[in-house]
Amino acid sequence: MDFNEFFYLINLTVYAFLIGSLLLGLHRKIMAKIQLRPGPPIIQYLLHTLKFYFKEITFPITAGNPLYIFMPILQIIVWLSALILAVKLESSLLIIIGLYVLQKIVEHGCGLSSGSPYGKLGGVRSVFSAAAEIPLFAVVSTVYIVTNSLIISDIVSYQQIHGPLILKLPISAFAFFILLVSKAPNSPFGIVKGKDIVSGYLTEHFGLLAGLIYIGDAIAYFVLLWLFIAIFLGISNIFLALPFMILITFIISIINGLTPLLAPHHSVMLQITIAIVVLLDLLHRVIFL
Amino acid sequence: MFYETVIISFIVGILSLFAIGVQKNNLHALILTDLLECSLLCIIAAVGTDLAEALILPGLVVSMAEILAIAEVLVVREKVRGKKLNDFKINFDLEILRTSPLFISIILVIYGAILSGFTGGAVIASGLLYYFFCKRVLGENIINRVKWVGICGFSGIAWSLWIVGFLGFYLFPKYWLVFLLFAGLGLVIKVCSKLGLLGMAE
Amino acid sequence: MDIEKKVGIVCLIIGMLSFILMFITNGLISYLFYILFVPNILYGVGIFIVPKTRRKKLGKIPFRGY
Amino acid sequence: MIDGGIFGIVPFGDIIFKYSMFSTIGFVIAITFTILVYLTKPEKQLEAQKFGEDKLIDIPLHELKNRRYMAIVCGIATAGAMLTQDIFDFALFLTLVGIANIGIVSAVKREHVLNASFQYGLTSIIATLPLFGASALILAKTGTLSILELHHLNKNLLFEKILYGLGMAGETGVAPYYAAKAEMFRAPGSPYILMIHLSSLLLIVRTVEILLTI
Repeated sequence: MDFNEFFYLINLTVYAFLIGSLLLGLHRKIMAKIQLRPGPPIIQYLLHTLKFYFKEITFPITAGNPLYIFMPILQIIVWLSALILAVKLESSLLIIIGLYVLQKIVEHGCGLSSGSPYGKLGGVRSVFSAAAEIPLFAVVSTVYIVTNSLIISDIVSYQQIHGPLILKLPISAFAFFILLVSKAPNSPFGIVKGKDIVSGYLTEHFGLLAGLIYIGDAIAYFVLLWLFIAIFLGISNIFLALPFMILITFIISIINGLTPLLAPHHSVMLQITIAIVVLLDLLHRVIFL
Repeated sequence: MFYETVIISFIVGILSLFAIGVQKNNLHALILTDLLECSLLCIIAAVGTDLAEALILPGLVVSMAEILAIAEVLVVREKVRGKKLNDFKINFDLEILRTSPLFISIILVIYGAILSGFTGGAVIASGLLYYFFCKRVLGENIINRVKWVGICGFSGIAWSLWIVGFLGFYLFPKYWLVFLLFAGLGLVIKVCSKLGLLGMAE
Repeated sequence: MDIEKKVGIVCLIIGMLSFILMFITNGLISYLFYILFVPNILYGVGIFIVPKTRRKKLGKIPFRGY
Repeated sequence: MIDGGIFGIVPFGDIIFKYSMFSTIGFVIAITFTILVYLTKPEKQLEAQKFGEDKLIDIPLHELKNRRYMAIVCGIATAGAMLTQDIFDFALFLTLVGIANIGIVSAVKREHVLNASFQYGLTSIIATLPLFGASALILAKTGTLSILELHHLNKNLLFEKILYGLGMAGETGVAPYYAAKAEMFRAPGSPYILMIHLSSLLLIVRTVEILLTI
């Protein structure tokens, strides 16, 4: 790697972080407007991250080190590698899904390693909500059957010839969109961070570690939005994708602002229902097409 | 015959699933899973090639290991619950238990030594097991007489003999007969001592 | 020195090493070092610039704290 | 194209390891976590009590060593499952991970955890039927078990694939079966419990890759 590439990577990382955190701020603003509050400024998420990064900390004596410290670092590692594999290299979709699955490990590990009962509950709920991954695999299989490849650049070039995939695979696109909704803050599927268990897996991660997790979350939001736009709309350029990202954030925040938090089993049942629908779609495509 | 075997195995599997679902007693459910394993082995065996024969052994080992692990979990759970596990106290006082074991086990050991290899080890081990079980039923304590750890170590050394034979097969193909005998000897001792240990387990 | 600072030093070392190795290697491995470099440096620098805690009982956090 | 380009193939007789981008990343993750689990001391668990103060639970050393050993076995089996190129080997690795999972939890002397691990064990035994059955049916239909070979054969293996997927779901304890497994996660001892989750997630992704390839 030479310096040009290094600066490109740094730029990409900072760009993803800034756009992700601004979009999350926008998300919060729109939700506030829906609920007839003025709401915080759009840069609030960014300010939060910086504030937490410079805050004094003390580590709980119940924590299991070094896992406790490694988990926020892993969060950034996971989403940075997803960013590079997806945006820079346009590599296999399945690898990125695998990295997304590691996000569950981060949630579970954060919750468990702190030793707090709330964190543990958050971790157990994250295991429960693993049902959200099944539609994801079905989506991947459906995309593979249609395009005959899982490399993102191939999928994008397929769409330049045949038109966007969202018209051909509406059910899969819907399932992926539900995934985006469940990843956004304050979503109806956000049982992992529900306010009934204080803040779920983040309960005992504060100060610097919370700052690191926030950085990872911002990059994650950017990557997932980019993935949706690249796979189902066929736009892989990060600047051209920006208006679509804002549009999708707008839709997600309207959904999140209007719906209450579901109970854990309701959330899981809803996700399993979606999974069954997508699996039936997949089976139909395998047998008849 | 392939399709019939597979279909019947699946039917057996599904029926045993129903049985497990109906069953309330945990121990019975565990025993019924063994039936499921049998139908699994039947499906593999139905293929009927050399490769299938090679696949049965790992499948069998894995399923046995799983059943052993879960049985252990069950025992620990009952202990944690504070239940006292009742002993198996029935008076077996048959004459054949005193007279037959030495004779039958000697015959089996000699026959196994002639067979050699894996099968021979299994035959020897069945002779040893018969002997040990008969003695234990009569209430004689064998564990004090024979050192458990010593036999374990013996089995390990025999296993390394088998490995030496196996490696020699690749390295010195000229002397294949010697190494074949090495491997056969190692295997027969390993299998018989390992399986024979079962008879002394508490 | 508590364990967090120790981990911070280890993270700084890993970050520096991967910064150097990043420019030596090529291809996917250099990306791997980049991925290791960013979070380790972030944690390693962060743990040394946060202010010292003024809490009396270290480790016993207020929330449900033990 | 599924796994993002092959770096190299290492054949050990009939056991073939393939280093593609996907399998390498999975392998590295599994090994990293195994090392981390070896290094980490378990957290002290706070249990909320019905009456009075919270209780701090300590785990004795002998219980801990058993669990660490099982967790390492689990990690190594996961790493092997990432690289193997044989359907039957993969099924064996899956069941090995299942046994290791039971082993990790069964050292905890608590009734609800043991109960959950017993139920999970029953599920995983039952799941071996579709898993091994599917691989035997694939062997009967195509005459080979190698994934690299099956990729070129282009046979219709839909029924076997569904069976294989069902077996994987039971063995790793995903969606329809997870009820017992989620209960297992309430045992104290974070790094070891985490290994159960990690191995099952990695194996699911790998199974999807295999099912798409063959």
